[in-house]
Amino acid sequence: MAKKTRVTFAADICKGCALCVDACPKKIIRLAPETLNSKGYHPAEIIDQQACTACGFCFLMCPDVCITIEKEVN
Amino acid sequence: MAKKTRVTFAADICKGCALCVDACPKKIIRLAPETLNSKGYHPAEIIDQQACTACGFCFLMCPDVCITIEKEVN
Amino acid sequence: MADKVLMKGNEAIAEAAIMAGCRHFFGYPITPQTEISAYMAKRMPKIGGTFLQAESELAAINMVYGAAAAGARTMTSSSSPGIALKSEGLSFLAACDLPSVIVNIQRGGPGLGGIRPSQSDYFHATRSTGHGDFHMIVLAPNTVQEMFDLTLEAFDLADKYRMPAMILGDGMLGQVMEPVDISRGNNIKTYVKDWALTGTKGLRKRNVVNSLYLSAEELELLNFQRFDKYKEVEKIARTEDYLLEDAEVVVVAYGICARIAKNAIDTARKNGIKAGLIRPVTLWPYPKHQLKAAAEKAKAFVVVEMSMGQMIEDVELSIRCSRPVLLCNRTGGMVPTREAVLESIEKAALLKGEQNADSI
Amino acid sequence: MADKVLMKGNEAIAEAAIMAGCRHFFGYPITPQTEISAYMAKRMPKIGGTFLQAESELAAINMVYGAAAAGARTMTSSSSPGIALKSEGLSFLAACDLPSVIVNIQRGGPGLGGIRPSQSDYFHATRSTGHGDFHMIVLAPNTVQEMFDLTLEAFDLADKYRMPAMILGDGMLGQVMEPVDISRGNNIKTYVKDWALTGTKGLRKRNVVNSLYLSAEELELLNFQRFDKYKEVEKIARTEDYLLEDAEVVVVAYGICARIAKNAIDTARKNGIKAGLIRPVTLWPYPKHQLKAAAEKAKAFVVVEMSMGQMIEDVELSIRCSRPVLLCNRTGGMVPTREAVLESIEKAALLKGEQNADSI
Amino acid sequence: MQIVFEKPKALSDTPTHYCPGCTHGIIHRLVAEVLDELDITGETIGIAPVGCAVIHFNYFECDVAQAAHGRAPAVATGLKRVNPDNIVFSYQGDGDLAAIGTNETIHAAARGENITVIFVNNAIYGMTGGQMAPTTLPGQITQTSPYGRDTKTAGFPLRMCELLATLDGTAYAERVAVDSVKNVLKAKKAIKKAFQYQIDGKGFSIVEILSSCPTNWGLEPVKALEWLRQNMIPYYPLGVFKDKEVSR
Amino acid sequence: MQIVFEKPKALSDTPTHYCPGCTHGIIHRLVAEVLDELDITGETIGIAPVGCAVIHFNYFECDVAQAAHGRAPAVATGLKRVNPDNIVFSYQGDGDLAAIGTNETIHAAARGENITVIFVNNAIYGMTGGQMAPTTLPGQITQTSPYGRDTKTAGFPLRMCELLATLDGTAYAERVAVDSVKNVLKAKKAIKKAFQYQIDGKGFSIVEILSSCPTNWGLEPVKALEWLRQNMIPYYPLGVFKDKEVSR
Amino acid sequence: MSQTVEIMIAGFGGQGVLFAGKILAYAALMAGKEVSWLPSYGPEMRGGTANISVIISDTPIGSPIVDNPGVFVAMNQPSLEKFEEEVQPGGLIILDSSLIQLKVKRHDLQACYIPATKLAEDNNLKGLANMIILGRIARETGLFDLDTLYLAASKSIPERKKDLLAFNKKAIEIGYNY
Amino acid sequence: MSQTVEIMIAGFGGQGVLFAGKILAYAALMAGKEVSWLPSYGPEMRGGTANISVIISDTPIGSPIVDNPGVFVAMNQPSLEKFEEEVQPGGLIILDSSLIQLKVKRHDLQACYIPATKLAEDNNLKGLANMIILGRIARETGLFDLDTLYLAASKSIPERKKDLLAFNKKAIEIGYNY
Ligand SMILES: Cc1ncc(C[n+]2csc(CCOP(=O)(O)OP(=O)(O)O)c2C)c(N)n1
Ligand SMILES: Cc1ncc(C[n+]2csc(CCOP(=O)(O)OP(=O)(O)O)c2C)c(N)n1
Ligand code: SF4
Ligand code: SF4
Ligand code: SF4
Ligand code: SF4
Ligand code: SF4
Ligand code: SF4
Ligand SMILES: [Mg+2]
Ligand SMILES: [Mg+2]
Repeated sequence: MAKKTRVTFAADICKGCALCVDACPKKIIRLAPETLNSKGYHPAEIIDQQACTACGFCFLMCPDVCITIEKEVN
Repeated sequence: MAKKTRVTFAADICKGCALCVDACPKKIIRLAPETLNSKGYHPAEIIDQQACTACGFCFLMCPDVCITIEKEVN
Repeated sequence: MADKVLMKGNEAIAEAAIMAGCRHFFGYPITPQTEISAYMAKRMPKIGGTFLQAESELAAINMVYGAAAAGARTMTSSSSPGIALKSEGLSFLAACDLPSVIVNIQRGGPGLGGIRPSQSDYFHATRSTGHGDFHMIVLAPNTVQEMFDLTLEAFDLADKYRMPAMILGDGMLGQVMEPVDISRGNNIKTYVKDWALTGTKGLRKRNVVNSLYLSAEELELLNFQRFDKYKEVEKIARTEDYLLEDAEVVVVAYGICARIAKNAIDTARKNGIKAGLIRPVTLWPYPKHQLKAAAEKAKAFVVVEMSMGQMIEDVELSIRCSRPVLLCNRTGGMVPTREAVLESIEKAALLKGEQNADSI
Repeated sequence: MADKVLMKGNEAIAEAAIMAGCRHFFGYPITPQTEISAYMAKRMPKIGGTFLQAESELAAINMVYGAAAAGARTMTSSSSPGIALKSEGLSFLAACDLPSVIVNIQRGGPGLGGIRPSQSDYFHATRSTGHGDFHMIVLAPNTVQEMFDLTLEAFDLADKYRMPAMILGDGMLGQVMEPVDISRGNNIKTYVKDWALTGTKGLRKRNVVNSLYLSAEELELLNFQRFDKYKEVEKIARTEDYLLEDAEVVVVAYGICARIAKNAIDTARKNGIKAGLIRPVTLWPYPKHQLKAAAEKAKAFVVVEMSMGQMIEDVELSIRCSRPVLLCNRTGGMVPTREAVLESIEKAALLKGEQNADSI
Repeated sequence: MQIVFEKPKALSDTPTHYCPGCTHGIIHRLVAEVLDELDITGETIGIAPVGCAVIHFNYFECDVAQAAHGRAPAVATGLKRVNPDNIVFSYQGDGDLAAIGTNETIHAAARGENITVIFVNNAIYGMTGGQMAPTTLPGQITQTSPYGRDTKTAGFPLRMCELLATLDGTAYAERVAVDSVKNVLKAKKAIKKAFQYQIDGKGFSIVEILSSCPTNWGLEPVKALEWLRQNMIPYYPLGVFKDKEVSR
Repeated sequence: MQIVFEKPKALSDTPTHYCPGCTHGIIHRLVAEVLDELDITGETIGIAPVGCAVIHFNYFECDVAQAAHGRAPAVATGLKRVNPDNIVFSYQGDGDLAAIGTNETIHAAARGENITVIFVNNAIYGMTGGQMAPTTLPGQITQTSPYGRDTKTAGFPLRMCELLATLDGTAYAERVAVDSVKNVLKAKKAIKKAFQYQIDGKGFSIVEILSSCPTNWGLEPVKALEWLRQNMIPYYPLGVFKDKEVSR
Repeated sequence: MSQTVEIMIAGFGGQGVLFAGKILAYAALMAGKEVSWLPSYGPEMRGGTANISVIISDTPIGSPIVDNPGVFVAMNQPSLEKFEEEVQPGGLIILDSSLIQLKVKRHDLQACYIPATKLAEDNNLKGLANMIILGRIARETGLFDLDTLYLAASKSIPERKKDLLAFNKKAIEIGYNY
Repeated sequence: MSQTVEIMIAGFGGQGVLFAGKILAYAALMAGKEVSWLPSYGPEMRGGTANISVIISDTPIGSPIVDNPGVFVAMNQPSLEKFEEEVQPGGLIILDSSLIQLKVKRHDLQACYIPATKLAEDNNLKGLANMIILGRIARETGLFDLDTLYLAASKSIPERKKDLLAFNKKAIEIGYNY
């Protein structure tokens, strides 16, 4: 079974640019359709943490460094 | 027999740089040792017009365009 | 009224330049005057003109030098730091008596500063736009209509007197949109420029545009002659006056400050203070005679400007320090409020009218 | 006397800079100040310093900006057109409160002008060295000894007040050779610069050197604070006086003109005219109080300068236009003669001492 | 669980002012990661340009000098000459570096000035609202090329890496892009190498990074990266143009 | 007898102010001969630089604008844009063109500005009394490199033709020398070609001419040409670096 | 007596406040009035707030700066918070109640709540909340009738976007009649 | 009474007038006097004329400019023509009679002719006419003795040219004793 992972978004800093959405090979990120952050953006959120491999693609493409990725060790 | 030629130096403009002296393949130009022009230079002069072929080398190297070269037309 | 169009101040300048026959504009982007370039970029290709975004302000002013030397009506435009970069070039334009129009839509400084409106390049425009002894004509619009009108006039004066002319605006005047009557732009004078570099065509002696004189005697003579010309140019000095006739407190302000001052003067009048306004329209030549005349009746002066106090020197010199002069100023992009101007007027109204010799 | 060495003015500046601890010089050649670069090029490599011939005056002033930001004593030097090119950079230095020394060995302008001595960058140095509201300290030597002394002082003042300081000389002062006592250069103060960019080493918060403020409020506050500091700096204003005590005609002149004026004053005294001299040593801050005090006793002033009349404005403002002021000037590289100064003194002696209100 | 990807330490917590999807942000992160990995933040001095990155001193946790438009390489020279042990890098846009600052760029390179230049090429003047840059592509529409850049009047784009590679003082010049994960990783490698070259005293190093400006290109961020890929990369080929220690 | 060599008409009778043996004079003559031969003096506008050639308007019989130091290509651009039918050439030294004016040079070339640049490279600042130029050779002694140009601190010379050849707007770039009769003849050919390219509207053309400065090199004129041959030519190889009509 | 109305519209960068102001200005121009239109400007607008000051008057306008608007429109909450205190007593505040949860605190002026953004979305006029507000301004102030606004809108919309005119008109009408 | 001597030496660019002036200045410095040395400067010197103004005084020197020299040396004809009229009445003109055919026209001053260039060539001291003149100045004016001049010369000559000092001394001596 795949290792446990966690992707956290700093929703307040997120600008809803969707670069992470586009970058995720698992297509498990979306811009929260109902939420607006204090800057008026729909922040990114993960919709299927299980499927996440912690590959880091979303992190690598995020211009606002609002993503933190954790992974179970060994 | 070689064609007649004439090399004229505008002695007043000449700065005695000797580039023509150096360029002449016939080595028939010198800086007049006794003459000083109004600017204080020893101007160039030709010492053997007969030997001149009107090759133009002196003209081509003269930075002050003080040389005029004539040649007999046949 | 029917003929008026809504335009930003920056656009009015650009349109006026085009109507004045300027077909060669050289710019470099900088806030808050980018609309001028944008306008030119749109229009010039359609009318066979040149819009060229130069690699820098330095290149732009030297392209203007070339185009002016060729006899064309030409313009460049920038804002404070970019104008500072043109200092050497402006000195060259003046030294070669080349007609040209320069626009400075001022922003707060020093350094990179900010992008909000300012008038802190007054000294640079009127005193030392570059090295050496010279002047430019400096015109100070205070409405979008005047951005248009004075740009037309700048081209005319530049050609007439063979010297650079500057439009000295600020970020607010550049950005504000107001109705403009552009019909005046259809009536343009032209000047013969037999000194221009267009090629001798073998028909005349070569023309030379040059400012190097290794003989100090010669250079001095030229400077003296140019300053004689400036004496002539001094005649164009002009103001717009408002309620000046009986004014005891005279506000002196140019550009956007003059409009704020008008509002304050209206209120002051309501409050029983005889306040009036002198708005210099030409900053060089400075309307010193007009100010002097006003000093005869006035008790005190208030200078309103968006700088640490620059035009105030011209006011004091014009009135020969004969009346107290208060400074009501903001800097760094801040704009004086009507209330602050009113307060200064009220303070001035209390003054005796005798020059306080210690006020410096 | 035994310790004196013969030096050109330009060399004296360079040697003083080195003795003041300047190890970073950035220049670009221009007559009549090339000796400064030449001197630096010779000496710096021997003492572990940097002489760098920049690609342009713009690059040079911005290298100075970098070196000053790093906390070093640093200098650049040029002549009029080159100084005009530094306008933007100088504004940045002032805006970031960066201590630095700039030398302007003036030559005749405008434009390329000539290479003969001039004082026509007075306005540029004292009024608007660039865009925006700011000042530099401006020191005006009149002997080679002072070229040395004031350069030492410029480094000290720049560090003390955290601002750029300029040595305003002219081609003649740069080229003249006179004996100089350099022993003073051995006694140098240093200043702690905890604001300098040297790397945080992880031990402090980052230092930032910056002049951009998108908030106009913030920029205004900084400008006000800087001008408060300038009020402090005004205390260093100073003059050298000569026969001023009982002077009825006060000659005001700086730099080489002051020396010519001294000769003329000697002659005037012989001819029975009570003439004296005020020589401003600091041009900014201007010694206005000293002039004001002199105006109380004097009947008339004569300003001698090598420009179309620039410092004269400071004289008039300082004395609040209370006395007639005559201008004795040359321009474009010409130098006033003793005879011309004497003539002006004689003319001034005939004036009533009342300000002729129409003299503007 | 262990953190595998997180904000580098050399980056402050201040949220950036960049537009949504602007890749200036990615480039900032890459530079910060390199500072972290080389452990040089404490020795580093950054130069902020005039351009959208003008206030990058709010983001990088090192000393920073803001420089006049285009003069960053001259400012860097001044800083480096005073303290050669500091690591000095300038971060410049295409207007800053390749228009007004061309001269300073070329001469810093020619001198082999031991500094690092991070050159963000987004083919436009971002900060002033989208005017033509020296690197704007032929036909590209901007505020000052409203009918598309016409090479007849506005000339041709500059390829700075190619230009700088001709100079003896340039030790390292590489062009990268941040349009994809793969390219972002390559970009980071290049940036790291450039800093390493400086640490090793090898001479002038520059990394040109093709970057997006969704706002002034008028494209959604994802589309902007596509546009970059399809239009900029063919014109500005990626790769190493110079890699050779400067021999004095 | 018939005159076979004489002063070209495009050159005035005014004696030049150049030092004895300074090859600025030869280059003047070549340009004038080309103007004569192409019969374009009446359409030509020259730009005088700041440098020893600053008053060349006393010598060339065409209209002339004296330009601020380094800005000749910008001035040329202004002139050419107003009257595209004029033939516009700038005449610039190495300090003027390759130091303070590098930016204007590069961007005029990048724009493919249809002008001709006569670039006189004498590896020194002549007019100001012999300071180091960007083209001063490594080790060469000048007033500001009194121990010889040290590439560690003063960097490396610029090879302008090589640099400009990388630009799409450059139509023609050739380096020649005037140290010998043979090279003088080649130089003239190059100059003529450059003007012809402008006449044909092909784009930016530049001829770099290796020239001597006997005064500031401290050498007799003849020795100076030898020095040029032995030192400059190896560093600045002669030849054509670009020859290709600019395609817009 | 001459009348002068000082209007300020404030919101996020993309909400079209500058454009709404421009139509107002055109309407005033066509009505033969003096008018000035002054935007906040510059890079800091990016992602931040934008506002526009419009002055409409029977007599020449002094300063184009509006420090104390008679009519104030808030299209987002920060704007309301920033400017509420500055509105003239007896003035008018219009706010987009679909984006702003707060109520106007002051009682010395008139407050008007209109869910402009929601209205726009509901009517398939996404992005035209600004036009809805515009209609409302006209109605509340009585400055212009609908026809003048339509004309002004058609003057303000660039040629290549003329097909959008109908939507704009519809939005204006919705606001006017809300 | 304090004494001030104003000296001008003028000639062609290469004749070493600046250097001659420098030695004078050093001599004055060593004699405990105030001194200033002011060259004409700049590119137009090239091939043209150069001149040097030296003022030697017991009191601080005002202007370093010499408009009316008390002692004037002409090392070529153009210089004589240019400056003769400016020399102070009662002053001294020294000229190199091997290069200047003209005579001094004025009668209100002292004229001294010395064939310096020829003397130099005859004594194998080519290029040291300036030093010969220097010796003559010292003798004619009585300003310095030979030893002071020698010392000043050795101070003025750069280290790497010290081997030429003897020639310089010899030339000075020739001029002094001519
Ligand atoms: C001397 C000067 N000229 C012009 C400007 C205006 N200006 C600010 S940023 C900029 C260009 C920014 O473009 P770029 O360097 O490409 O950076 P980007 O914003 O695209 O990252 C300009 C021209 C200025 N501040 N100073
Ligand atoms: C703005 C400015 N900077 C510097 C100078 C001084 N200056 C005059 S000529 C020159 C350089 C000349 O060298 P180069 O261009 O190589 O021409 P050359 O004399 O060697 O032919 C310089 C730096 C100036 N006149 N203006
Ligand atoms: S770490 Fe990889 S898989 Fe997980 S959300 Fe991010 S991009 Fe998708
Ligand atoms: S890439 Fe970053 S800023 Fe953009 S949507 Fe994803 S988390 Fe938000
Ligand atoms: S023409 Fe030829 S042969 Fe005759 S003098 Fe000249 S170089 Fe010599
Ligand atoms: S080359 Fe010309 S200037 Fe030189 S010596 Fe010969 S003729 Fe005279
Ligand atoms: S304007 Fe362009 S470059 Fe600037 S922050 Fe926005 S997207 Fe980025
Ligand atoms: S200084 Fe050099 S380049 Fe200038 S004229 Fe003399 S020899 Fe020629
Ligand atoms: Mg960019
Ligand atoms: Mg040169």
